[in-house]
Amino acid sequence: MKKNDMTVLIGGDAGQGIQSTGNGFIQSLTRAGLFPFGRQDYRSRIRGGHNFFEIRVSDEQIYTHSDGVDLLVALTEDSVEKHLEEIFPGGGVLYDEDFDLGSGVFDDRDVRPFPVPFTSIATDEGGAKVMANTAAVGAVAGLTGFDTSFINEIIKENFAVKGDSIVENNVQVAEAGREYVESKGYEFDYELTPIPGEKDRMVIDGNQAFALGAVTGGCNFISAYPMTPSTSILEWLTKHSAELDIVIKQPESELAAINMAIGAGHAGARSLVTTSGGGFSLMVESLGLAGMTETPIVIAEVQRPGPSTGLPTRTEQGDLASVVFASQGDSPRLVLAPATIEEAFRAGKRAFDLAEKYQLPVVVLSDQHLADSIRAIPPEEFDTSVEIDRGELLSEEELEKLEGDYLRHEFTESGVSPRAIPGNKNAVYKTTGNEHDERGDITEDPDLRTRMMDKRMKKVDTALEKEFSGPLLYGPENADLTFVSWGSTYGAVRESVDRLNEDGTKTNFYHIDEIWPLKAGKIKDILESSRRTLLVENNYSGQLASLITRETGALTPDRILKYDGRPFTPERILAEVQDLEEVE
Amino acid sequence: MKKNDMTVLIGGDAGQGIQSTGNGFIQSLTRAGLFPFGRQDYRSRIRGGHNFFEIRVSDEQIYTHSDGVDLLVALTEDSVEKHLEEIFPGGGVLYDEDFDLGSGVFDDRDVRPFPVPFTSIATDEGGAKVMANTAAVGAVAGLTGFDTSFINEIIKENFAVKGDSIVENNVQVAEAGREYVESKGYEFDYELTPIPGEKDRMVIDGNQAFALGAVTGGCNFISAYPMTPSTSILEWLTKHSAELDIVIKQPESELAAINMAIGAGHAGARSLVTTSGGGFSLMVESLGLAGMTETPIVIAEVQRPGPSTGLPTRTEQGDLASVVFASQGDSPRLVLAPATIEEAFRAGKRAFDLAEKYQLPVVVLSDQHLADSIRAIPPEEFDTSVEIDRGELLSEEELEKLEGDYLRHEFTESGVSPRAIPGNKNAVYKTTGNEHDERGDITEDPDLRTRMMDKRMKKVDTALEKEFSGPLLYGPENADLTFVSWGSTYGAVRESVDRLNEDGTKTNFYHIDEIWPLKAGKIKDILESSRRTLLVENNYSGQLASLITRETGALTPDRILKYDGRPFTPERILAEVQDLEEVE
Amino acid sequence: MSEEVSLSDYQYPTEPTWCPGCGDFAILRSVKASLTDLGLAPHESLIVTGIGCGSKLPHYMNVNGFHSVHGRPVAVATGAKMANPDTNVVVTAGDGDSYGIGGNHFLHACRRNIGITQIVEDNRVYGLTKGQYSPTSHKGFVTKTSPEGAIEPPVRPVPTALTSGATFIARAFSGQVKQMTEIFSRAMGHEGYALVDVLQPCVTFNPGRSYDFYNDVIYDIDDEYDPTDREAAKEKAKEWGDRIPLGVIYKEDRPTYEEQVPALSEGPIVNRSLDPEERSGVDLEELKREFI
Amino acid sequence: MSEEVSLSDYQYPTEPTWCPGCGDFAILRSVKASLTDLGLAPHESLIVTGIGCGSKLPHYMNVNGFHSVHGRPVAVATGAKMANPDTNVVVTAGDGDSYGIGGNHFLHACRRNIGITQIVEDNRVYGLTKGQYSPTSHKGFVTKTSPEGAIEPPVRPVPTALTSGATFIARAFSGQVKQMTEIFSRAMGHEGYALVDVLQPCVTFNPGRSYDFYNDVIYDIDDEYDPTDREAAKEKAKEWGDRIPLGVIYKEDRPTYEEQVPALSEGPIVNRSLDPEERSGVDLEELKREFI
Ligand SMILES: Cc1ncc(C[n+]2csc(CCOP(=O)(O)OP(=O)(O)O)c2C)c(N)n1
Ligand SMILES: Cc1ncc(C[n+]2csc(CCOP(=O)(O)OP(=O)(O)O)c2C)c(N)n1
Ligand code: SF4
Ligand code: SF4
Ligand SMILES: [Mg+2]
Ligand SMILES: [Mg+2]
Repeated sequence: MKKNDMTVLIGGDAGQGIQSTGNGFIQSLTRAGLFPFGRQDYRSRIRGGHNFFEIRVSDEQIYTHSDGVDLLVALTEDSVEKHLEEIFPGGGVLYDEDFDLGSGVFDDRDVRPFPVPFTSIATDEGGAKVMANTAAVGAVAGLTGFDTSFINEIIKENFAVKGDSIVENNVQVAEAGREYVESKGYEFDYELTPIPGEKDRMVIDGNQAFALGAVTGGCNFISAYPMTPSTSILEWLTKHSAELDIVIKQPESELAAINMAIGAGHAGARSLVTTSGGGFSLMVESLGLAGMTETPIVIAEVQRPGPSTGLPTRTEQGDLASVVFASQGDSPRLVLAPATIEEAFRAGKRAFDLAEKYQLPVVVLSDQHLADSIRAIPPEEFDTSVEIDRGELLSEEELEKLEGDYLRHEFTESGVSPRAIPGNKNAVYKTTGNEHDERGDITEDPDLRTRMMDKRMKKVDTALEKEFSGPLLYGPENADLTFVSWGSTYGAVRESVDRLNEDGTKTNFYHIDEIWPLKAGKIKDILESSRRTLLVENNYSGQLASLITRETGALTPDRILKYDGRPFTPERILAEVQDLEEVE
Repeated sequence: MKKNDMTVLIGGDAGQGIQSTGNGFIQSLTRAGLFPFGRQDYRSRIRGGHNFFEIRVSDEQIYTHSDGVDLLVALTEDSVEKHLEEIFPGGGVLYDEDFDLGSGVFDDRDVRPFPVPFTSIATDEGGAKVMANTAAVGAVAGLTGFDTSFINEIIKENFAVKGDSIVENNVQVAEAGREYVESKGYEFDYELTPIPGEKDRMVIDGNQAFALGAVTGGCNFISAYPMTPSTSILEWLTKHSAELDIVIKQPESELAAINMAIGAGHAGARSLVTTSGGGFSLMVESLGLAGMTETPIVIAEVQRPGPSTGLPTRTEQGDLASVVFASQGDSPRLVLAPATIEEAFRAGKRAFDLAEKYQLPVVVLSDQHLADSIRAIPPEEFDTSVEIDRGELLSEEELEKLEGDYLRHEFTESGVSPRAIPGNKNAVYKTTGNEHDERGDITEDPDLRTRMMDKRMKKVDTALEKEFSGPLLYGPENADLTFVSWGSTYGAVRESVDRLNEDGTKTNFYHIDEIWPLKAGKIKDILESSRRTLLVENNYSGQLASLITRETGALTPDRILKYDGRPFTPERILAEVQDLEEVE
Repeated sequence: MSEEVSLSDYQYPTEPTWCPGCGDFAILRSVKASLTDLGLAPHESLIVTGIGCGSKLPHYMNVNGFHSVHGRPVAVATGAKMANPDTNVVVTAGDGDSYGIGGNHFLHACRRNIGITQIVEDNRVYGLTKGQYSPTSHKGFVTKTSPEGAIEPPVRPVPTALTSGATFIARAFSGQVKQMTEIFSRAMGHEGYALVDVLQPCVTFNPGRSYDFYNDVIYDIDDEYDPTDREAAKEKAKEWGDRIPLGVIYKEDRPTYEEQVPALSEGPIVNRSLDPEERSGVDLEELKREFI
Repeated sequence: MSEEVSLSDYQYPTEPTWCPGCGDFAILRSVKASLTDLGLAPHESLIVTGIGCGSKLPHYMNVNGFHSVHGRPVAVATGAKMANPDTNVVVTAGDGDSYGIGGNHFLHACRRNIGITQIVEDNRVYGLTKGQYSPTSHKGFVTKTSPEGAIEPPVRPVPTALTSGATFIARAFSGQVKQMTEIFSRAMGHEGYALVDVLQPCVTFNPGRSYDFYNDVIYDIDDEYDPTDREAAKEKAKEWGDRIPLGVIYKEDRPTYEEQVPALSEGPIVNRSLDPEERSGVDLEELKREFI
């Protein structure tokens, strides 16, 4: 009997409510004190087409899904066919009794078929076919001995808006699903048991965490054009905009979005733009405008596989180079790359301070896997205490006392010029995307030009020195094998490290969450002191690896890459590690 | 007496015809068998504001201007003030007698003032003030003993469209300018003497050479939005479009421009887009579309200093990184970077073959200094014999014989799929910016995705192997000091090499004209076998140097950089070489 | 034009991924039918699309298709048409694509009179990104990005096209396939730029603008109506809300853009030699003399 | 509004770099005069510009200025206005910037009714890039990029704005500074989006559209004219060519965009706390409970 350690995969068609079913089940598991990791796999279509929701459950915090399925919940015939191969020996398939699966699908396989009349239960007990999903969740509870009270609790909360009878019907359907399975005496060697101890946990995904972080970080303006997989940031902030007094604008295009954000940032707002790679590509010219005019803005770029429209609903980390080097000329920016849901929150909270302190665009580079993955996380991990640092922003009093003309782009040691929000009578000023003097007037003077370039880029150096701390270590200080990665590969790498160390090897892992500029010195030290380094990236060319070589000269030939639009699992990484070792 | 070795600087206000005067004088010098190098220095304004045109003359081909002026031709009072410091001891100033220069400007200086009543001569002899420039050129001839017949010849050709009397008046004015100077007996230790031998030479700048190359390369479609310093490509091609049957479109924006070029490229045209950094930044999304759909297009990106609007009329090489890494995801492209006017022609001619053979976007990265510099070049250097290679383009006959469905994105060894122009009944097909299968239909399959990524990037590798030959050597094979550079720094570096070698050192120089992908192996060999390497770049961060490190791991700490919007001179480079040596 | 084209020539094995009941099915059907009616074989057209539900259309029929990026199909189509004016170039894209992010290309295509047909799958919502308001959404439309209802009055495609100089303007409805087919045929037959704004129900994200909703307000423009009468067209273009006219609203004869391009006077550039000397008769050695 | 503003408050030492005789000088004068007339001090406005000759305007006066990139000033201005609706936000940019590359922002600003004033320095040519045809160039205009004359019929700014939902539309002429000043004042006084298309002679690159040329065709709209009459405005908007009306062509009262944004109901967002709890009274710990 395996206890609190299994992967449930719910498969069905787009539009069948896979996502809300999965989410609800995750909430139930969380209430029971378990630790789920959930992720969605969906296509760029609205109805029909196979989607699935994968939930891995554990009794301690886990950061990744993993290969293989213990229990397949098939809401369509298709789902059986698509996922049968992935089921572990001894695993099971819950499916609708009425499916026409063809004869012998389960023959010669160590898989337990659990037919359940989902749809009949739904129509009989609930009165509506759409409740088949609920019957399925009830059946999962029945199979695993999971207490349906956790499920019913969530049903009550989630369906409350739909009225009491819907709530009641769903509860009945869930119970009937459980009862049916129990009555059949299906045997299944997995158990989901509550872990006692009353602790609140948040069930939250990467985009929501980023949005919550942005709110905490003082974001009060967002202009964004919808683009998968970034859209849920915009939608969550919109939902709360009236309540939180955040100005929200969905404009005509990404070109409008970033320029509106620049206008708002210039006017003194903490402005945010959310997008994905294609939208970011349209913003490239104005990224340089923000850099040149020293306007603080934050851009959340949630990556999906390119080039071009690519695979809109899938995951990749292929935009690093294009973001770091975007826009003509050498122009300043900072790039953060959260690896976990917790870090997504922190990046959201931190980005606005960085943008204002250094008066430049800050890009938060995330990806679909991080954006859409869900875990149960203690609320303390999301520190919503508000501490706003606007950097060298001149107060009314300081402006009052200003001697001489206000110089918007004043030369200073750090490169940062004291900033005035336009609208103060003591600081009437211009700025421009043309090269300019300290006042913000156009210049063609070669020396001024050189000094202005130095000043703008100096800010990036200052930020690197003062704000960035370098790669984050997981595992022992000294190791025989060192992984390096960034972004959402974190979970799979972390677990690979754990498993390797359990097997007696000495492995550690650095991940880089402050990704531009790189802490080159520290990274070089790590690479030089590592016996063996493996770079893990979800892209074709190893963009971080190449960036590291660019900045340090250190070659990073051992790269584990994947660019099929799907996230890594620990198994995939471990297999590649083994392959590499065999090659040697 | 210095013979055929001097720098003449013509200074005046924008709108005063500095450019055409300079051009005309260069043509005259060329007819006399001399070798001029001309460059313009102008601002982003239409009238007024100081501009100048610098002409360095030699009796052999020269590739660069150099510091210091031998003869200043001041068409405004301002010009005297602005350039007095630059004049070599023994040099002279030609200026209008009527200028109010203040007393004593020339005191305590080894500079010879040559006042000439330009304006009075122009009005008296020619009847119009605008001919003052012509009087000045005549005066230059008088001072240097240059035969005015060469000047008159050019006047006749250039003013022919304006009618005989204008021609005549100008000739009279030029002669009067010369006579005045001669009558004054001004002494000047410089001589411009014709070099006999009837040889035709073309007086052409980098943009014109590129345009001529594009025509020779089969370009038959151009969509471009005006942007300094690229506009003269568009304008030259437009001028000849009706005659050469080239479709020309100036559309509403750069977004329209590149997408029209893509549409035309897909339809079978050889399409060109011209722009500068800001416009290129707007094209970034569609660059990826061309890569994904395997559509051949050529983009001429003529750099100017960024970020943002920057210094619109000046020079820089700051867009390398942004062009190489532009657009979300790893996407294919080739980048050529001509260093000389001759190479600009060859890049224009070659780019279209590369684009069609490898079915991808080819960027030709030039810069203002190359675009606007003028030299006298033997016509043989511009090989206008037309050889079109469309690569694996299926002929009507081949399509006729096609068995089975046509697969636009067929997997092949080289990555290149045989291409059909749409419109043939045997090859009805789709393509898309979404990830797709061999037919061009959308796919979400992970294996197909991986193979399609491999296929697209494989083409780049194939091109690198088959088409690119690596850095070009100037100077001896073995050297104590090796320069590496790209683009328009060529001239200044080349002359630095010559001067250093004249001084007895052993110096050589590699320039990289095929800039992406880099011939990493060859470059690494060069760096490793060089005793000392100096990278010369006209940008802030040393973008080529960093790219080399990225690709080879070789560190390139010795960088001579300049980012004041002005081009290098040999003197500047030599001074930095000396500084670096002193540091050691 | 080829002989003997039949609807089956346009059949393609890929099943549309649209939601059951989506108005895009009817548009697909009409596009195929009108091409057939015009006697055009699949290789004689190029369908250029953007990104959105409707923009997937060419993947579901046998035709040359270029599925480009969001907002740019009109520009891609314009380039293709200029390179080869013999092709029947058709754009199909959503309202967000056409009037939102791509609004500028629409505006300039109208006055340019480039010979393409722009069919807008106007479901008045962003479908593929799962239901945000679009430029043609009605004021007050509640979506995930307009929880208090859309604030902006919608873009009015027909009046905008008219003001901007379009030479063919029509409105169709997914619920009236036969009429839509005819309109498409007339649009593609028109020399110059043609706009067809199609009222396309999005059953999933804009249920308020359903077949029923439209059935209550639409009417067919009668045969008496003269679309070449600009003043009448202005009046007709204004009609919206309670009564929405379907049919050809405006038609004008004006030289197309491509007709006026000198380099195209001897036929499509893509059918002529790439060798500039062969193509134009100009000797490049002579051309170089300009610089001597 | 501040007391006692005088024209000299707007003086600035930088000399304009425009060509002698350029119509932009008059526009600069009128902008300064109208701001003075409205009693606005320099810090109360923000002038956002694009790239072009006319877009250099804020560098020649004492005012808050944001000189952005080509085609985007309307978007930048919209963002600034939404962040701080108390500011008088004015865009000045060329015809290429406004109707060419920036056409989409223009279109959407009109219907959005965002409270900015867009002054278009409409010289009907690309000035700063030295004379290519622009979206408002007349058909047949010969330039370096249209050697056989521009093919496309020009964009018609006034009708386009009217169709697109602009609530204030006017035309001015650089040759009539007093009237232009009044028009600017009315435009800036208007609640909501205001377009002023200024006929601005470019003496260098469009000599055919000179002061003399315009003086022959312009006339002042008389006092009887009621700009709130939409039908009348449509007629007026059509006038072009032989007779070009100057003055306010259309005016409508409609809620501005910024008025309808819930988050702005308690004043400019930039005047309020950045601390979300202070600003909105929401307890973030409570907000987190949504996820529990
Ligand atoms: C540059 C860019 N921005 C955003 C997106 C995301 N996106 C895909 S489709 C779409 C809108 C779809 O709406 P519409 O054009 O009306 O087409 P529909 O799906 O309604 O048919 C958006 C915003 C994208 N693919 N590219
Ligand atoms: C993205 C981009 N494209 C092109 C340019 C080059 N450019 C600068 S000004 C201009 C056009 C100027 O015309 P207009 O907007 O009418 O202003 P004007 O100079 O006539 O006042 C262009 C194309 C640019 N700066 N940025
Ligand atoms: S979401 Fe709407 S437009 Fe898209 S396929 Fe479904 S019904 Fe059609
Ligand atoms: S080029 Fe034209 S618009 Fe520009 S400054 Fe000169 S006259 Fe004015
Ligand atoms: Mg839509
Ligand atoms: Mg203009």
